Amino acid sequence: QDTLKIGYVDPLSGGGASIGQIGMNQLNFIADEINAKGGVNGRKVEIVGYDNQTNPQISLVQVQKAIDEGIQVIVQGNGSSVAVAVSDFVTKYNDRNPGANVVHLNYAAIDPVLTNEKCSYWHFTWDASADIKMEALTNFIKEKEDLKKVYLIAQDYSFGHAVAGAAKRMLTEKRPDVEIVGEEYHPLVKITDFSPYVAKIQASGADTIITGNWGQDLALLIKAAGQAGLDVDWYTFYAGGAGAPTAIKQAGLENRVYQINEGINNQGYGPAEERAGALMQRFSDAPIYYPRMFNMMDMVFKAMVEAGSEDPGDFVPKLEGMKLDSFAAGDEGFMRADDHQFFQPLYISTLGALEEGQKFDEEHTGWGWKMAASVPTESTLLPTKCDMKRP
Amino acid sequence: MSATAKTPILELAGLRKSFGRMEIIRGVDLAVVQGERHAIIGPNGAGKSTLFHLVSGHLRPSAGAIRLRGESIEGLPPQSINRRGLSRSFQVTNIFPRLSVWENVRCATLWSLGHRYSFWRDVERLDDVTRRTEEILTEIDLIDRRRTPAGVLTYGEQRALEIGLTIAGHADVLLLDEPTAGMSHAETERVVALIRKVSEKRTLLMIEHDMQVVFDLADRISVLVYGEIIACDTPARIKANAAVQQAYLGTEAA
Amino acid sequence: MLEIIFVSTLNGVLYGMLLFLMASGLTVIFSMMGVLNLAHASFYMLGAFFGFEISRRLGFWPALVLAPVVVGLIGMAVERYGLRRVHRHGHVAELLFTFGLTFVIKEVVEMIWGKLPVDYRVPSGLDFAAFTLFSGNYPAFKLFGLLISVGIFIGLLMAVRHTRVGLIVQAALSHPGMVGMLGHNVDRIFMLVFGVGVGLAAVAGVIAGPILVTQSNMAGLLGPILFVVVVVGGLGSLGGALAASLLIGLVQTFAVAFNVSLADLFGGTAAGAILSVWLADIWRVTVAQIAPILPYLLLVMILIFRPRGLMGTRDT
Amino acid sequence: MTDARTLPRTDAIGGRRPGFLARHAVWIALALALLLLPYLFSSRLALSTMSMMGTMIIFALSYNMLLGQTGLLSFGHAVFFGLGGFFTVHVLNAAGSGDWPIPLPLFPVVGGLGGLAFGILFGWVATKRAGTAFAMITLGIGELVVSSALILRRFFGGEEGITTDRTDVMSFFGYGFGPQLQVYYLIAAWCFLSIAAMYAITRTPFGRIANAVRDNPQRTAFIGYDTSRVRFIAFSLSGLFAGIAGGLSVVNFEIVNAAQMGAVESGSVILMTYIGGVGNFAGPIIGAILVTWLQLILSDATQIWPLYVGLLFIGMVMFVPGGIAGLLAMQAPVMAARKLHRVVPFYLLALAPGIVALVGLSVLIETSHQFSIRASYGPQLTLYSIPLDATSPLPWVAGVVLAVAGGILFMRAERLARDAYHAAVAQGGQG
Amino acid sequence: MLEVRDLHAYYGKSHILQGVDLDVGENEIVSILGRNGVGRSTTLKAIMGDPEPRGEIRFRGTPVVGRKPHEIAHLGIGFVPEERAIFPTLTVEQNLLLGIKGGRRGGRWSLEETWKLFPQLKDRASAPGGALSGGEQQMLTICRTLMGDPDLIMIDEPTEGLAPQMVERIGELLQEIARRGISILLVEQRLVIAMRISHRVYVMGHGRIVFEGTPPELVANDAVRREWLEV
Ligand SMILES: Nc1ncnc2c1ncn2[C@@H]1O[C@H](COP(=O)(O)OP(=O)(O)OP(=O)(O)O)[C@@H](O)[C@H]1O
Ligand SMILES: Nc1ncnc2c1ncn2[C@@H]1O[C@H](COP(=O)(O)OP(=O)(O)OP(=O)(O)O)[C@@H](O)[C@H]1O
Ligand SMILES: CC(C)C[C@H](N)C(=O)O
Ligand SMILES: [Mg+2]
Ligand SMILES: [Mg+2]
Repeated sequence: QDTLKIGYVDPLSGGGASIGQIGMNQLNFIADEINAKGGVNGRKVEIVGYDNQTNPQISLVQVQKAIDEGIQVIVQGNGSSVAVAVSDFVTKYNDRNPGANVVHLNYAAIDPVLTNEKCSYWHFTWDASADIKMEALTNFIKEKEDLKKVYLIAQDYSFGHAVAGAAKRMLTEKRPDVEIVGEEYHPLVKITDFSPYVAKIQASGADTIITGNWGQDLALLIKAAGQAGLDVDWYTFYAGGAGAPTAIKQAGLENRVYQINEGINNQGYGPAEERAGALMQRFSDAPIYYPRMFNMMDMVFKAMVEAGSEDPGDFVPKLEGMKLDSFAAGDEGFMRADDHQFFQPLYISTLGALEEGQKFDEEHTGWGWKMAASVPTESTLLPTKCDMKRP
Repeated sequence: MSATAKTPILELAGLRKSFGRMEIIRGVDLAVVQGERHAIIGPNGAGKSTLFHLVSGHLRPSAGAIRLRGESIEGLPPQSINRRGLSRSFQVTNIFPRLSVWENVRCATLWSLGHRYSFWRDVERLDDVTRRTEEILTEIDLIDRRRTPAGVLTYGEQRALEIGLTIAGHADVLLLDEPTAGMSHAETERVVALIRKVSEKRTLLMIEHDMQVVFDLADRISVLVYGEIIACDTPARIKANAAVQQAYLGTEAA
Repeated sequence: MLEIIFVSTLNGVLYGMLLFLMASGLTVIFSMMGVLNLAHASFYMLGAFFGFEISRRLGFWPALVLAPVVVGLIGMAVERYGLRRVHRHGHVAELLFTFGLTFVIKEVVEMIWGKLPVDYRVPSGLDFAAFTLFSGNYPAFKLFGLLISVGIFIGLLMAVRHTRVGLIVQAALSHPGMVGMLGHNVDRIFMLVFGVGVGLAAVAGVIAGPILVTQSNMAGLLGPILFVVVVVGGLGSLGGALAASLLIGLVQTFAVAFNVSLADLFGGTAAGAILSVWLADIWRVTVAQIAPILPYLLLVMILIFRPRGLMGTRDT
Repeated sequence: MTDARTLPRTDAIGGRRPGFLARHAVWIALALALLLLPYLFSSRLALSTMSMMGTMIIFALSYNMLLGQTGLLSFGHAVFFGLGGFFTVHVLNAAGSGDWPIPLPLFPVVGGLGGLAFGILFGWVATKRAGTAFAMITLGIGELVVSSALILRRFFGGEEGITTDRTDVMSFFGYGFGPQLQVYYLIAAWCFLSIAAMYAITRTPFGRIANAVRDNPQRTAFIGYDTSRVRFIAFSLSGLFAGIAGGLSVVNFEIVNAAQMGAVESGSVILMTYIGGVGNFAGPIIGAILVTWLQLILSDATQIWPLYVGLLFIGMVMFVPGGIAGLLAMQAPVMAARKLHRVVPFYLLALAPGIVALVGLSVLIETSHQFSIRASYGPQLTLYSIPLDATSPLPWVAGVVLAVAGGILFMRAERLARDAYHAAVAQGGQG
Repeated sequence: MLEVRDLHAYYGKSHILQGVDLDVGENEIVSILGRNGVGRSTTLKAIMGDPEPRGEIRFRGTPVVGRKPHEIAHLGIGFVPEERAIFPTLTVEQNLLLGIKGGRRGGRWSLEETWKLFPQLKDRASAPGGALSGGEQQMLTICRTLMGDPDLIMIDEPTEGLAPQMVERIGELLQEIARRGISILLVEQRLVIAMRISHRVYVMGHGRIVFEGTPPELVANDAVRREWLEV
């Protein structure tokens, strides 16, 4: 019997490769897990990588190639710019080729348009959208009395604007007293020296930075801040990898960098630790960067089994509304049928020296993520503007 | 000679050129008469090639006037001067090495036949161009080599092509810079014959060190020394001129 | 305001000198051999990784010496067995060769060190703030980098002025065969020049590695800007490269410091109302946002209005 | 009046110009090939691949107008490709929503006009200079446009670019251009037209003068031409065709983003043109087909495809500087002398060990890759459908042996082939 | 001093030199005459190693074939090419300094002496070589090679493009060079000069030596002159 092929369309070369590769590793690990249990509906799962070089147009070529090779399930995550293009392409493709039924599984692109204006029946996302994350983050910040001046710095593309915009909106609503002393957009993965930006932040007198930066744009920013001795708290989405933990440690920012995501390694939840441990044994230099990928694949496989078919045309309806005990701590999340957004508990954590009993450090720094707050699924629910066209 | 032939076709007046602090051309006045063959001789470094560069638009004069048929042309770019009917050859061979001999000559005929930058006409179908190219190639005796890339011609052939390029464009004033340099006697003779032929009905201004060639061809000779014309006269009188002898000819011609 | 000016100037100079450190080798190769070494930034990356690896084993100071030597030797091998052969096919060929080299070097680096950034740190001896200005720290290590740049500038200047190598290489650009017939071993000199050039890039790598990230994509970010420096400065002019580095460092740093946009300048006026519609796209773009394009703007302007570059002696 | 017709005409390279029939035979064959290809390769993958190739052929040929014909090395040619795309996409969107009566096949014209307009604008700046200065200006313009594009997000759509739906516009004789096959034919038609037009341009007075400028700009001025004007026209025209290619790319992918104007894209068109061969009109066509194909399959075949691309670059410039077309053109005298049977056996003799050496090299590369980056996936790898173990000495030894032995044999055979070639040419010359 | 036996050379596939034999003795001035394109320049270049020579060449007994041009130069052979190969971006003085091999000074020739020989060059000492007039370039290229202090100097068409009185000077210069114990292998178009200063002459035709003898012998040999020199 032939294998069930899943196409992974993400950067495997170029600037985005460092995070694309981590996703590839995790996906393969998950496939091996399920194959050890006999596969899905008796079919072995095979992950096929397609390098999109973080370029929307190349992504389309790669998706087309994947489809031509008989693949119906496309996993993609890195970059909202790519996700919008892929989702659009897949939707159009299904329209034009009746019975084609290709589905786009998104594990990281969180520009809110994907689940609002541009939502699609053939697109599902497991990462909380920028709005959801910012909502939770600002609820957390709201309580911080000593926070007075906030600086927003963001990558100059749709996702960065979404993050900064949401932060501005929500902060003015929740903490009218807080002053936003700066709002900075810098080009995506092009800056080598962030010192001028840091100097500007310094001059603004900010005590807090909120940023959605990822990859080297975060690592370099933190590094420059550390060198200049910038004394602020950081609220981030993506401080979990790609050199950021290393930079945080080098800058000595113990417990000053917060991260919001759907789970960390040191949550003390047995099943997760077991799987994380196994994964990190195999891929020693990369932590679990995408806990949601486990949620995603667990649900997809479940839907396939329930539908008794691996054709998205059959299993997509099963995904809608599906509930799952999420990977990181076993609390329940669900896939909202209205916009195909997965809602799950979110966690706010900080990076610092490992404490007793904490197993996982990050990037061999000896520091690890520690829980600062958790946000239950119910309080992450945001309304959607999605008007979903169903076939 | 008709009456119009006496009118100067090319006139230089008070022409000067300096490079940095060094003045190379120090006030040259010269009138080249329509239809004559005029030679410029002078010691090495006197400024002969520089003078050609000025006239042909390769360099801009520092001062002075250059008039072609009464219109002043100083400071114009080379192509504009060429379009007014003045064409030159170079002391160091200057051809299109990767193009075939045929293509070299054809390119040189295009502008004068009015084809300019046209990118909508098939060049092979331009019969006037084909005819003219063939004519020139026959004239410079390279018709059998027309498919050879110009870069692999022998030195002598390249010099002939150099002349071909100069005459292809229907210019009626020709400037030739040492056309026979580096040629053996036999070849020199051939080139002299060629020059004699192509300069009929045209005006020729020529730099040459080979005195035999100069005395053979020239109607008049100007002697340029240190950027100044010290004499301008018929060959016979130049030969006899003591100053010229001292400054240039030395013993060979004496 | 004063603070911004002071701090920006300082940051600009520091960044500019870092640029110069990287561009100096490129200037040497570009001006002497006429080779547009697109792989220059890759050698800079190699320098950073070798610097990391050697300082992990032997310490930073040996790395500062050894890494450039190793990279220089690699460069010489590349010249000897690759570039030399390509040289006679002209500049486009050379360029494509070095372009291909960037891929190879990157992939090899990834094979050895992976795609994730490595933990290359400022040596502990230099890991302190040299001084503090307006609440910002100035790390000693950056000042050390500055010192090295100045040293290299002076050293190179002396070398070019007082050695025949420069002459020979320049001569060989026009008539390589003749230089050989005059008794100079052009091949060996070219090899040396290339080795020294990329060795200088490696010095920059060893120093910039801890300041920026040491990662397999660090080369791609710097490549184009180095060309801008070399061209704006004027081909072959070390002084020009220095001036251009500083200029670009300062321009970029100062641009970042300003948040002025058209909206701020004309907003509220009658003309502003119209402009904001017509220029909707750039209406709210701040000077800070266009900082990264300024070097290229500078490059185009310079080439149009002063083709020799700031201090060049000949046309590019 | 006999001369113009009877005289054997010459080409720029000095070869004999093919006769009237032969010349048209090439075009008929090309048209037929374009028509029939989808029957030969009918998979969806093949169709989309061929559509891409068609686009890239136009793009590469337009680049060769600069590099090969006029001797201008541009580092920013993708700017026109991308701008052509952006203009097309905007007009397409406007036409789609406004029900303009323009059918899809006409939209590449919009791209062409956009490319031409900016070709004129940037050409006016860049072509004042030649040589390295020109190259650097184009580099600067390229970077400038790309970085500005990310700021001017209304027109360029930021990182994500602008998308469209080609089926929204007026249908064309009942064709809606949903299916890839229809798109293929649209691209093929434009490809044919563009190739023909660009070929025709090489044979015009302008085309020949462009060659002259490439060879010796100084002398060109002295035969009456303004060299910067020639460069300017070449630049604008190549912008036009690059824009058409960009428009076709939009029709094909329904998306365009700033990255398409970037250095990578500009580099890739240089690669196509050079690998194909700049000295020959057909070179860029071959290069575009080959490189597009490689770009598509390489990233599937191996994860470290950039390494192979790099080695390809290096290998080509070191060993085949004339490009593939150059290599083929070298066979023309042999063919003319009917001595092909003398040389082909030697070529095959050289090819065999050459392939062995390449296989050995790839075994080494893939094994080290498995050993290093993919270590966490275990030492097992499958190459050429043979399972190997990166930790055992076997693949390493085999790789080294194949590469070295193949390499040495190849060099021997290559020398033989070279001698055979020279012998054949020399005999041909005498015979 | 220089022995050449059965020298062959190719440009690509064309066989230019087809077995050239010639000798130059110590302190001798030897000329190669012949028509345009027979391969005289190629002979000199092949001795310098480019194009790659086949056959036997010995300089003071040392085999030359197979060496690189710079090694051959270090053996003591100097070469002045027909196309002059002035380094256009370097100044006149720098051009001259580059003639000195490996920084070794103190040969028979020095800058001062060059300036004395050609005062015109001294005036232009700091001008770029590319700006020199044709004749000035010719002087420069000869002096540049002399700066390398060769024992044998091979000069290709030294009087090309020179004004008549300059031609005289070059003739004197060559004799002066010979007086200092340097042998000369000369390729010259102007028979008058070559015949006057040479000890021996070779006539070349189609890649081979077709005549060898003293100038008077050549003058006497009408057949050779008519067939190979076209005078
Ligand atoms: N661009 C320049 N810069 C500086 N000096 C120059 C330049 N061009 C020419 N010269 C100088 O001007 C003088 C005249 O040069 P020109 O080439 O006109 O001489 P010429 O009379 O043609 O001599 P020849 O007969 O040797 O060719 C020379 O001394 C030369 O060095
Ligand atoms: N680089 C080259 N490539 C191909 N053929 C060449 C090359 N150089 C010279 N030749 C050919 O070799 C032959 C001999 O040339 P060479 O320069 O030795 O002649 P020569 O006797 O010095 O004549 P001249 O008086 O023209 O200098 C000529 O037919 C010439 O066309
Ligand atoms: C991989 C992620 C960091 C991508 C980012 N969240 C985006 O939406 O663009
Ligand atoms: Mg002259
Ligand atoms: Mg010669």
